[in-house]
Amino acid sequence: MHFDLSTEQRDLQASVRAFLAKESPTEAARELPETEQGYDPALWSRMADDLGLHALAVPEEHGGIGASFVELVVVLEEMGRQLVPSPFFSSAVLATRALLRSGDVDAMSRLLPGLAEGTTIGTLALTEDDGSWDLDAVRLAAEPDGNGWALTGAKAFVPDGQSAGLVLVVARSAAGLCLFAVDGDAPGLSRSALPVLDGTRRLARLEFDRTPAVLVGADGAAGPGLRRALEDAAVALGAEQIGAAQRCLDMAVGYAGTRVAFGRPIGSFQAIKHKCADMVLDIESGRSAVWQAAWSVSVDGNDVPLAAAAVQAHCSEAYVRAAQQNIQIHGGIGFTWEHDAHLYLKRALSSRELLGAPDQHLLRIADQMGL
Amino acid sequence: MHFDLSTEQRDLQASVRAFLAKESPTEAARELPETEQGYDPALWSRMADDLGLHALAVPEEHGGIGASFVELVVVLEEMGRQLVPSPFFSSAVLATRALLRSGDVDAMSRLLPGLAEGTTIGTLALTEDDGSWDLDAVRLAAEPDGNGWALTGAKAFVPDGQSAGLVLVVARSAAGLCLFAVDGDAPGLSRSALPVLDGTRRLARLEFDRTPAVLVGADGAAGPGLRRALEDAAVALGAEQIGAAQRCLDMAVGYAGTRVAFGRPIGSFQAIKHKCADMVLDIESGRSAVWQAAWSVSVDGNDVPLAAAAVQAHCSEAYVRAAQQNIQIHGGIGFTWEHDAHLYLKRALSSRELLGAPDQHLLRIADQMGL
Amino acid sequence: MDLTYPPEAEEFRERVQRFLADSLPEGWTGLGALPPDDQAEFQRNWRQRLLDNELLGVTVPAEYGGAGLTLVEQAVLTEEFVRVGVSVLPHPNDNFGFNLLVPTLLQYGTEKQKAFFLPRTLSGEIRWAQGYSEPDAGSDLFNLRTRATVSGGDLVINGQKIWQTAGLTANWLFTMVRTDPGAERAKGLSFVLVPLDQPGVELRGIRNITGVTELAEVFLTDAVTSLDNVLGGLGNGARVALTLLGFERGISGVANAEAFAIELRRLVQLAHARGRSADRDIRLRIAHCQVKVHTLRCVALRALSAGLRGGPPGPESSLTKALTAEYHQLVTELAVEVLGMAALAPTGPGAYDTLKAQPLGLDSASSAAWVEDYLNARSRTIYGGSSEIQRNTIAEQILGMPREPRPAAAR
Amino acid sequence: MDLTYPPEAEEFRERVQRFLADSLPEGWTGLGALPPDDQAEFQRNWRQRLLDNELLGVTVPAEYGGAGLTLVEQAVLTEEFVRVGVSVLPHPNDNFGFNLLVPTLLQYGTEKQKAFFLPRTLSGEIRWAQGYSEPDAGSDLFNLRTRATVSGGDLVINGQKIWQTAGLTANWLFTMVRTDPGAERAKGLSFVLVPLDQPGVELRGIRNITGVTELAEVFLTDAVTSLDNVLGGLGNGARVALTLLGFERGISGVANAEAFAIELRRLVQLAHARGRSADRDIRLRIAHCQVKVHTLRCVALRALSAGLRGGPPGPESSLTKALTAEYHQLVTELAVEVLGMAALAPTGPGAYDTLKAQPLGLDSASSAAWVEDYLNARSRTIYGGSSEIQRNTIAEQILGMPREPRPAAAR
Repeated sequence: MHFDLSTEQRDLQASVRAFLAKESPTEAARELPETEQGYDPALWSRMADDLGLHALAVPEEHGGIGASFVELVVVLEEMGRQLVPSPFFSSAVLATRALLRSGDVDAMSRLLPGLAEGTTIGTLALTEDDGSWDLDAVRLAAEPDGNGWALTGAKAFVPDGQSAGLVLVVARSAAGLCLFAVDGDAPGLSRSALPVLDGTRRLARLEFDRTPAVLVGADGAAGPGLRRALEDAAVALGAEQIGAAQRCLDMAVGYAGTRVAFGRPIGSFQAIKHKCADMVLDIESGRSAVWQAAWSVSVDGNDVPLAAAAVQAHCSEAYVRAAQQNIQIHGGIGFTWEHDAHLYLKRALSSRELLGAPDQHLLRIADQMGL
Repeated sequence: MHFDLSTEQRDLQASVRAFLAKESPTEAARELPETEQGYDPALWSRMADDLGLHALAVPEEHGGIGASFVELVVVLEEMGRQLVPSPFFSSAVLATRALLRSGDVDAMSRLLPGLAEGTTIGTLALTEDDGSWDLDAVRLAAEPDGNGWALTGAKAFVPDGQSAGLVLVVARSAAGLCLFAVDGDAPGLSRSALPVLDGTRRLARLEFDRTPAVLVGADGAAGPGLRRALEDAAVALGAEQIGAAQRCLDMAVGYAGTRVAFGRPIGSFQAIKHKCADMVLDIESGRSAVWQAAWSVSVDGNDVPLAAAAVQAHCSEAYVRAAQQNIQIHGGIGFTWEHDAHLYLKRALSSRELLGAPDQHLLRIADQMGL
Repeated sequence: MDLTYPPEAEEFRERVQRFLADSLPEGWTGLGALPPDDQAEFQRNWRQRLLDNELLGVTVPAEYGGAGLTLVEQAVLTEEFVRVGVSVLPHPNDNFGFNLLVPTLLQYGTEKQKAFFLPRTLSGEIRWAQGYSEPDAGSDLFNLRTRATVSGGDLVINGQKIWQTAGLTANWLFTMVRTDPGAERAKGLSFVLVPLDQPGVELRGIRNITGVTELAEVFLTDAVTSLDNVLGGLGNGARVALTLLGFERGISGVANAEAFAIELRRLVQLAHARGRSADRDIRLRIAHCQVKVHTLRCVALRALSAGLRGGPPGPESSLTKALTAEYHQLVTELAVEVLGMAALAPTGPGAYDTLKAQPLGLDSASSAAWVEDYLNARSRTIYGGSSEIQRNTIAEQILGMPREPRPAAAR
Repeated sequence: MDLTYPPEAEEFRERVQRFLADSLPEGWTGLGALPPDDQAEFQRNWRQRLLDNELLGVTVPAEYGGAGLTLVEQAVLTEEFVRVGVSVLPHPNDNFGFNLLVPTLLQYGTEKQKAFFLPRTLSGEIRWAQGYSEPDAGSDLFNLRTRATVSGGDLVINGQKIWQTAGLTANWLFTMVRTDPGAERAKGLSFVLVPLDQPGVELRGIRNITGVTELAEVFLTDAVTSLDNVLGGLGNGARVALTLLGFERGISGVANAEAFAIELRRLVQLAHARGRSADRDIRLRIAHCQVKVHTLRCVALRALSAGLRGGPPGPESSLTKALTAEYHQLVTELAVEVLGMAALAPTGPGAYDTLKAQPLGLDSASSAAWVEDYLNARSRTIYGGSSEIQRNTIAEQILGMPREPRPAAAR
């Protein structure tokens, strides 16, 4: 039993942290959203080429490094901390895990190497106009078309849907739920960027009009694999959230230690101190749960459905609370555009809804409890 | 516009407070529940004879004093503060208001004078074994029997049901919901005291076996009057709750001002101070809402359904929170049997459920909001 | 106990209702329903119409150009205006002028000050900003560094003020400065009125959390104001400022409650539209908001009633401030949750007001407005005395709990 | 990262499972299902059986009569016992002996102390109570008045200790006393073991919130203990006590999580029985409790894993303490709400344990147990360091936030 990062994982953590602090300062989270692409392609390539982050948790036979899911989670915590505006989550988590869990070895051989190298940006298009992450809510229609398939309908709120070269689309055929690979430039696919609250996470609306698509996995059998992929993603997102919440806490503690009011640093007042202690309770609980779930994913543990839902239910709220309290502790300055605090709050809101709001995860847990 | 107690109402408040502080010290709330009757009949008579409290809000034509509902609420706040173990709420509120709202002048003439004089203890038997305060949940059966009626079934959690001489029973006839007057000693009525969490509020289970009963109001038409009576009672109970919550706050502030830790009175620490400030926010909101609702009841305002439900939704939680925080602020001593704090907590729990838990009142408000 | 308005107030209500019926265009559904581009012009015209009909700043005495009405008539007017979705104070700086400075002027101003400032505040010639905070004095209100020295008949001011809402459209500042550098903290402060249109004053905009330049900071470098513009006398600034904070916190409660009720109806519509209105938890949470609005209205009415009987506002205003601020965070958080994913891609017209609930008429489906309201609500527990400071005030001034001990000198 | 138990621990688990299968009667459904009148006798016999099988206090080294097992084996044993609803520490005083004093003895005790106290704690001859608090020193742990003076080979103790859980069944007390009256606060304290069965000691019961005499206070009037019974040396009491508090807070996390999971299943049954299991708000709140229990288990496992690698427990134990205490308030409040009116007339068997979740087997319909659990849970955020103190510790010791300034002398 060793419930902690290994020495190698600590090294990975330290090197990613140092790299991102230098290469993706929080100004990037403020400036890149104003650009057309919304992320830094040069940084994207360096993350892939120099650090091999995209390939980390991809098996070696598909062009990856073959590290465990725990390593991926270590990286995501650092990305969350630094608020890196990047399609990394969409590509290296959503798309990559959807492929890995599809059971379609052919599709993996074809598509994973590009994702692992970072030459392809992938994403998963699941939610539609109602914003539901429930697989049962998927309506987009898939119909056989010659040797392949054609998709018709719309997806909304697709993370990085505008820039992805590979869109994995969840659709419904006569046989049931299916996963399809669609080229970002496919005919009959029109993509429009949505105005976003959180500029570090681009969203797009995708309209499909008899768009050619390649089936991944068996016709009508995508449900179980997608569910597992979404569980994996829930754990990875939890890591991002905890990293970001930790940064909020660090900012708050730092400010409270230097800001003086009534002749004392405000951090010496219990009202501030106890808020920060509450953040510690939230964050340490969350980090423990994320690590446990990541390990469980890495060994295909039975408790992943509970562990992943618990991670999202907990970390989503923990991060929102931390981001809100960080602003409160900073006072007026924390409410300004120039301060980073609001960037973390907006990301907290977008992360809370991504993959389903906490109540959706809680209801899933209630089902598991026999309620 | 004068949103405050009048000089006369302040005088009433002061005299009731002084009377109860002397005649019903909190030791009574500890000792009387151990007695068979559970209340002090001598005090009961003095409250009626010397102060006229039972008669206060009863119209003069029915043997009362004819003061407004606001005066009754002033008295109840003091009873809550002093935690008086007494069937006052059952008799002077539940039974009295049920009669007053029944529209049955005959029944009022017959029954109100005894309640107003305090020579009869009355109560309202509504809830059954499922504990629901919803009138639709009433199942107890009423059947015509000769010139009168006979009741068969059971009522549970009847406040002071054991000692009441007059039990107003909500039952269901072929025509619908009815109110009946039943003598406490009626044949076919067996009463058993229930073990109680809150010794200051006795509860009983009543079994009716073809028990003779006198119809109050018209057959099947009791619903609207009962709803109004329950709204009145909700406001009165809110006053009790606010009085008791205020006492919890007073105890906590008093203790925090004298208890020293780390070289300072603990009341100088923000953790304690802010808890007390939260109690003030709860209590002042609640008191304002209770007074507003009491005034609205007194003028038959249109907003009574909302105001009464809001009073219960708010004051129930406010009192429970105050009672809990009072224990927390007192530390170890607040957790002992010898300290009064737990008496207030147990009363807070029993008051929260009486007339329906907060969620029931909130759902009623949601209905009114068009939700 | 009598919660009805007096007959003369009800007569006034009828007059207001007639005025509204006469003044508003056919099919009017509230300022919130106007296209955003049309709102500014409507507000300019509306202010003029109010002025022309003696319905602006109604509590200003007649001798200073006002209507000379009472607090209760002001409350009636506010209720009626909020209900149909028009502004009582149409210009962004009117709030600071009429809700904060005017009552303070009436209480502490000299005859000359009142005669000069009141008519010009009414006409809009003078547009006020507040100047409580400094970069190193937010919650610690009296820890001021801005100094003023007497020079002939003038005060010469040096320092910096920050967090002026609507500062960029103001041309006068009411603020506190240290006029006696030897005195400790609250002593030696003076409350002064400073013209902003002078060489010694520089105003810079500050963008807020939504990216809107709604705030400003003021740099004072040998800025000058006449000694005649000291309110309440040299060295009495702390007393004047505390009174003013009391006015800020007490006066708008009833109107807030009315606006919150309108907002809540909008939330009910949103819940229906998002398919959440049958969820028991959402029903409970919205009803809980309704309870909060109801109790807030009761607290505010009680304060209004106390105000009618005279006397300056006391520490009770901390109650309204904390309740209002925290309620608005609660309800906007709930709205964002009801929006779900739709909150992440905001559409529709944005918020018109940044410091309060949006006016009647706003489309409930406008996710942009809900999201901005959520973000703007974060500041409500900070500005004008944070929720932590309000709780200190409640504990120490209402409950008489012991103050924080003075720290011993560092060792 | 590896969350599996090592193979030797899994072997031990099998041994424990065999032992349980052999030891428990046919149809055993947990201690909670035994008629209350039979529980005391069962526990006496059970303790003896554990002792006979070297399954009591398993981490006590073999040379002192224990099984000499590791922390991980203790965790495994605890998990298995909780799962089938039997006690790891059947006597009320065992908790204080084995969870608190034994680890402290092993770290600070002399050979002679260990040889004397460990076997007698195992046998039950010595039954421990803790003595942290005094009437004027609750949260302020080191503000002690109880004094001890050296007299020959003895310490003579005068003072009062309070809040001894199971104090009336104890015959030894571990406690802190002031042995150097000149030294300030934490200095000059010593950690001593005091026999209670002597003329200088008077024990009085204290009834708790449910009316049960579960607590005691101890009056020490020239009470005597040998100087040999000082742990860690004279004047080192504060260090010893802080270590011990760390043990208290860290060790039982995994077992607590397991017990909470059992309790939550009981709550699910209750929700079904009360017709609340389809209410979305109740479903959300119960699931929220499940998330809390899950995260608590993860935090505890991480602490256990750190403990396996050695080193005394640090301030992290404040996390477990606060999380556990506040969770148990949350879940018992929810249970009382689910009970509704039934909570007001409690029936069924009451609580067996006052400081933790009830053992497996308790009837979910027993409203008496739920209500007692709710009431007892009120004390969890008070004893052993209140939630406020835990947050101070977290902020100051984990985050390094500034301490409260020392108050200046009163003026």
